[in-house]
Amino acid sequence: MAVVTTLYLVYLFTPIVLLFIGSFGGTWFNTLLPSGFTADWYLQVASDGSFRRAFWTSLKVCLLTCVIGAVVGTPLAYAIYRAASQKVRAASRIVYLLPIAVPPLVLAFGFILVFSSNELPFLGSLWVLVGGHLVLTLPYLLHTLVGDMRHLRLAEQELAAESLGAGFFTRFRDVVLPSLRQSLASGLIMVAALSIGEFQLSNLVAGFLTRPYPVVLLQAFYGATGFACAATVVLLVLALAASGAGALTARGAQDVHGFSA
Amino acid sequence: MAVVTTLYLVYLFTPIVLLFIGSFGGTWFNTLLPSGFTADWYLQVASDGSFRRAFWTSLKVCLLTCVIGAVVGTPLAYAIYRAASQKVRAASRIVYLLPIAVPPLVLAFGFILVFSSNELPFLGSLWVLVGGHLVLTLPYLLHTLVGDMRHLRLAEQELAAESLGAGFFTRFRDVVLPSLRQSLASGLIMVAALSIGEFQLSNLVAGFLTRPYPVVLLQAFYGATGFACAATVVLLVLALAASGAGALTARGAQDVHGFSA
Amino acid sequence: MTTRAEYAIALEGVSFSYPGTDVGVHEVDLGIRRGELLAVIGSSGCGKSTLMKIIAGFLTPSKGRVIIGGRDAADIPPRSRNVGLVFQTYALFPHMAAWENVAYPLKLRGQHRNTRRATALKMLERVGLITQAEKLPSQLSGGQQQRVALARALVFEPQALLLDEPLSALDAALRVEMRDEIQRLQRDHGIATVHITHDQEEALSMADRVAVMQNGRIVQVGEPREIYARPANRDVAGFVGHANLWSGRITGPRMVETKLGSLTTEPHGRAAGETVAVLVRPEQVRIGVAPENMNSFAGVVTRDRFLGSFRRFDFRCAEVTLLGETSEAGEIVAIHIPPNSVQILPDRTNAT
Amino acid sequence: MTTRAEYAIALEGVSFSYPGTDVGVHEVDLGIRRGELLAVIGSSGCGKSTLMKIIAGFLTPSKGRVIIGGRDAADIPPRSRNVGLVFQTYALFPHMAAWENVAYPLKLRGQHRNTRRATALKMLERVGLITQAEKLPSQLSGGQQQRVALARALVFEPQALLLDEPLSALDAALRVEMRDEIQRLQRDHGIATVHITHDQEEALSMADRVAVMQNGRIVQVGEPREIYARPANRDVAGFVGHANLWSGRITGPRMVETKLGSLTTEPHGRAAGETVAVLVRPEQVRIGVAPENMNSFAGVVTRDRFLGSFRRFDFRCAEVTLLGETSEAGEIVAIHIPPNSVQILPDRTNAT
Repeated sequence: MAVVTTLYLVYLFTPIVLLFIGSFGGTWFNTLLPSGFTADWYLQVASDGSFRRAFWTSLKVCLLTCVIGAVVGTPLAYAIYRAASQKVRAASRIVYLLPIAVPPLVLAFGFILVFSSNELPFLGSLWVLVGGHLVLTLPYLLHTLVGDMRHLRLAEQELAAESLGAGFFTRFRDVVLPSLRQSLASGLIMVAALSIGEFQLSNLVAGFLTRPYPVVLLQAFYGATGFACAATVVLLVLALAASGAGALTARGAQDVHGFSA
Repeated sequence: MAVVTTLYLVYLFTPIVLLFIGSFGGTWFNTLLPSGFTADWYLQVASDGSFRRAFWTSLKVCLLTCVIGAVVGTPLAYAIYRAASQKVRAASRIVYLLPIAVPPLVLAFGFILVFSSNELPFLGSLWVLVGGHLVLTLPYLLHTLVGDMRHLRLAEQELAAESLGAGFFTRFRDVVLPSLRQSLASGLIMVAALSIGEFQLSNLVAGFLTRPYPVVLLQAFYGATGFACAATVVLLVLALAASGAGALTARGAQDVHGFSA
Repeated sequence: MTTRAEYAIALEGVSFSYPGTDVGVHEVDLGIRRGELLAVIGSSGCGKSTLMKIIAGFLTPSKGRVIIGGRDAADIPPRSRNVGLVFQTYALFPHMAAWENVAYPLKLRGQHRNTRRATALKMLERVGLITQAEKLPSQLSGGQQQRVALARALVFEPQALLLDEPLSALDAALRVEMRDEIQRLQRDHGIATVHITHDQEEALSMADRVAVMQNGRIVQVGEPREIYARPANRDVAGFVGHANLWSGRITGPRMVETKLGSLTTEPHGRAAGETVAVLVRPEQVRIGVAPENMNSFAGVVTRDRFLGSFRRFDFRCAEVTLLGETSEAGEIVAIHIPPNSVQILPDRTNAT
Repeated sequence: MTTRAEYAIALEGVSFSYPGTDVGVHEVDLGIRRGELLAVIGSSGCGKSTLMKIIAGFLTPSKGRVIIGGRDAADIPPRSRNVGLVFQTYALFPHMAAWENVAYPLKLRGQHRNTRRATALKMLERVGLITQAEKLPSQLSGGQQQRVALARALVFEPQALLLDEPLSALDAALRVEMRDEIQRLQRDHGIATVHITHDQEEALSMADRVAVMQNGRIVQVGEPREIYARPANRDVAGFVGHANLWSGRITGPRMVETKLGSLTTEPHGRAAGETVAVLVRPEQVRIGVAPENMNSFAGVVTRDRFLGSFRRFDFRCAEVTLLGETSEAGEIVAIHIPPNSVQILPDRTNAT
């Protein structure tokens, strides 16, 4: 077992380690490792106008996705959790399955169809981008929230609060929301990590001035290797920071109730 | 709550519905809906050589990913589950987090670096593609398997089997594997759905003759709308079929222990 | 008969069925007197938890009325019924410290933070948790969480207390300890309490009165001693306490025939030939042979359970195994049953 | 003294600590005789489950020897120890029908499918589940799963049976029923059995002998009656059965001073001034005043628990609350304690 695990981890991390090495390497052409050491590539990325714009676009989209996700996702998760009816449960299954069942490419093309029509000519705007990210990330947030609601036996807590004299909105404010603080935080940080790394949908629906970081990054792949490495490491660090924070925020029980890392 | 849910579902399904309509539509230019009805676009997709090749490539990659995933993933999941040490648990957390923390683009570029070197000049081969899909999908499979192992209290079953006289391999064959049949099936079908829809990594590491379906599909987007719609619907149906089967195979408790749909 | 005003809670002909099933409660009449602890017992699925949800207002009866404090509660939502609830899983708020949990109902009633903190602390002191006031529920043991839940359900001086299997998540020793604790709190507050449980021993030892439920109906209500000594039917006799229960046929004014043999009873006033159930409690089985061999049987002990202050034995004679209890040590070769210990009950559930 | 050959399982000076802690078992000597049911009781964390894992071979003792069937088991892996295990959660194989679960150990021993099916069915018949043979564990109730687990642990005729809290997942009524069932199977098979439990009543009522564990050590081994009547120390007395336990100081050859007052005892042979623990079992408390007022106290009943065949009451006199048991109804205004019911025990845990 230990051998398999080790081999797998090596297989996993070799590409990433190579990226790091490459981003600090002087020249690299048809050799296993580059030669020389330089921080020059990072400086070049930092001074490149389109990369800077893309960096800020990514952060903006990420933030908006998180805020709207929280506002839409929390009541939605609550509705799914409290729903007695089989229909709502079935609908929630569909929502959960979406990111797996529907390739982002399909969704992106659907978005193009909707937003390139005369009636809704918003293709290329930041909001379409945010809308797309929302659809792609919300299932993960919902899954985390609903899982934690079950785990916390929120329904019973609410019965207790009701018997103590709390009405619907009081309960939502005093019991539901505070109980979910932690899972909302961990879910949102996962949303952030996914949003920052998203490429497929963004690539198709973003306008020239609203291209997020990964889309611009793709073009770097056709230039100098060191530059591409450095630009990629920036993305990796961004995504890792978000999900690392997510891992720290997650409940101890997350292994049991889903991908709420 | 019902309003939010309904709006969200409408928002979710409008693009997909439009895709279907478009794929059967005659002409479609700057109007909300196309005019005419035709199955012509589907016939065109079916007779297009590069689409046919890509279709079979996708199926091949998907199948290989599933087979290798099962062979590598089952012992790996078992090792993670049985691991007493904190280190292995930490390593498993990293593996689970990977698909969220590391954008596929980053991984793809790492793969390019590894496999375009003189020592490992395999870029463009089917096996690199399979290897990439494996890295991207294995975390989901592992998560499903480890979650089910916990849920089934496999460790206790094994203690019982051991006390009844079963050695390690006997236990693995008689107790571990049969208990996991269902979760292996549902996990693999999820792997299949993800593999079929994968674009980012495939786009970068596939050779001209090993391009899987989504990569070829992207090029269709720049052609006739109806053709693109039909080609996209084919992908969607493929992915939906896989994940639909997965949902049917999943255990009743899957809502509790992860994305094992 | 108690008048309606003496009841803290009264149910009048209450019925409820879960949609599409026959499961629920049927035609329940039940009054909980002020200050009394009423236990509702029955096996799982008998409707006792449904009854609790109806009283708390979480379910609306399809027929009948729920009267709380003399008022028809039909239009009172759960949050205004002023009834304290304790759940099997405690349902504490995990993000609030123990004292905040207890103070929460007071907060809802608009009390100032300092006032409600003082009241909550006083309540925590009464349940022996004053030193744990700042801890979160997850930092408390099961028994301590239970005490916090009780404190929270009592602090706002509700009209009644509803306990839904409050002890079943605790282990044996703690369960017995918490029985006393709950009873003490209930007495101190003089609060009408409905205690739902499947554990008949718990009900007998704690309650002022016990209501036995079967298939959604209340089949007997009475003091523990009465339920135990004069069960309404065969099923109640079997459910409450240990019992020797046989089918019997009346053969004379003081005689009943069972598979154990012919038993002499007190005059029972039933017609010869009637089919009845015969009940003998194990502690009424006497050791040795009675004068004139009346109701005496020879046999052997096939199982002997030592229970500390007494032993409970299986005594096999002919084809029948009899359950007996005694505090005497030593071998047992014969037993007898005094005629006044042979009880004649209606066979099966067809009422008193 | 029993010789080693008479033991099905013997532990000789066995010690084990979990890495980096002091938790485990220390210097345990214990023999389980052929055909006997030995219960190991103690509160959670006392080491009783560790002991079971050592016997089963899942843990290797750091010191001492485990002898199974006269052989040192140090080199025998768990799968060859030939010991049947039953877990609290049953650990049935969910993908096998009840009969396949029971037949599994026979399959491992190379029996033909038809032979093992026949044996498994015979075994299921003995536990009353012949009609459920084809069902999966998930289709069985908790009690039925427990029976399948027992059948599976017995079917391969192991040298010993280890039961780890086998009843704690069942509810009160079923638990009592399963006690008898386990005892019956154990007797029928004449198999040496170690029964781990935290429930002292369960241990007393089922076991031939009881071993009491505290902090990883065995503090007393004996027949239930002996453990109950002559506990080795104050802690054992408190853990086994109900007890009135007070600190006392010897004031004369037949006198001990407690917070209840001065008590007359049988001659106890202890020096005046010695600090001791004084034990009075509740059922030894007599109602009313004794001649010459010996050990008699006036007071009031503050709590009265009806338990069917008897009642257990709290009796408050002066500053002390005394626990008593009686089967008599009626008011109690005074109690007395016969001198031979006042037991003097060593104070605290410092040995016998």
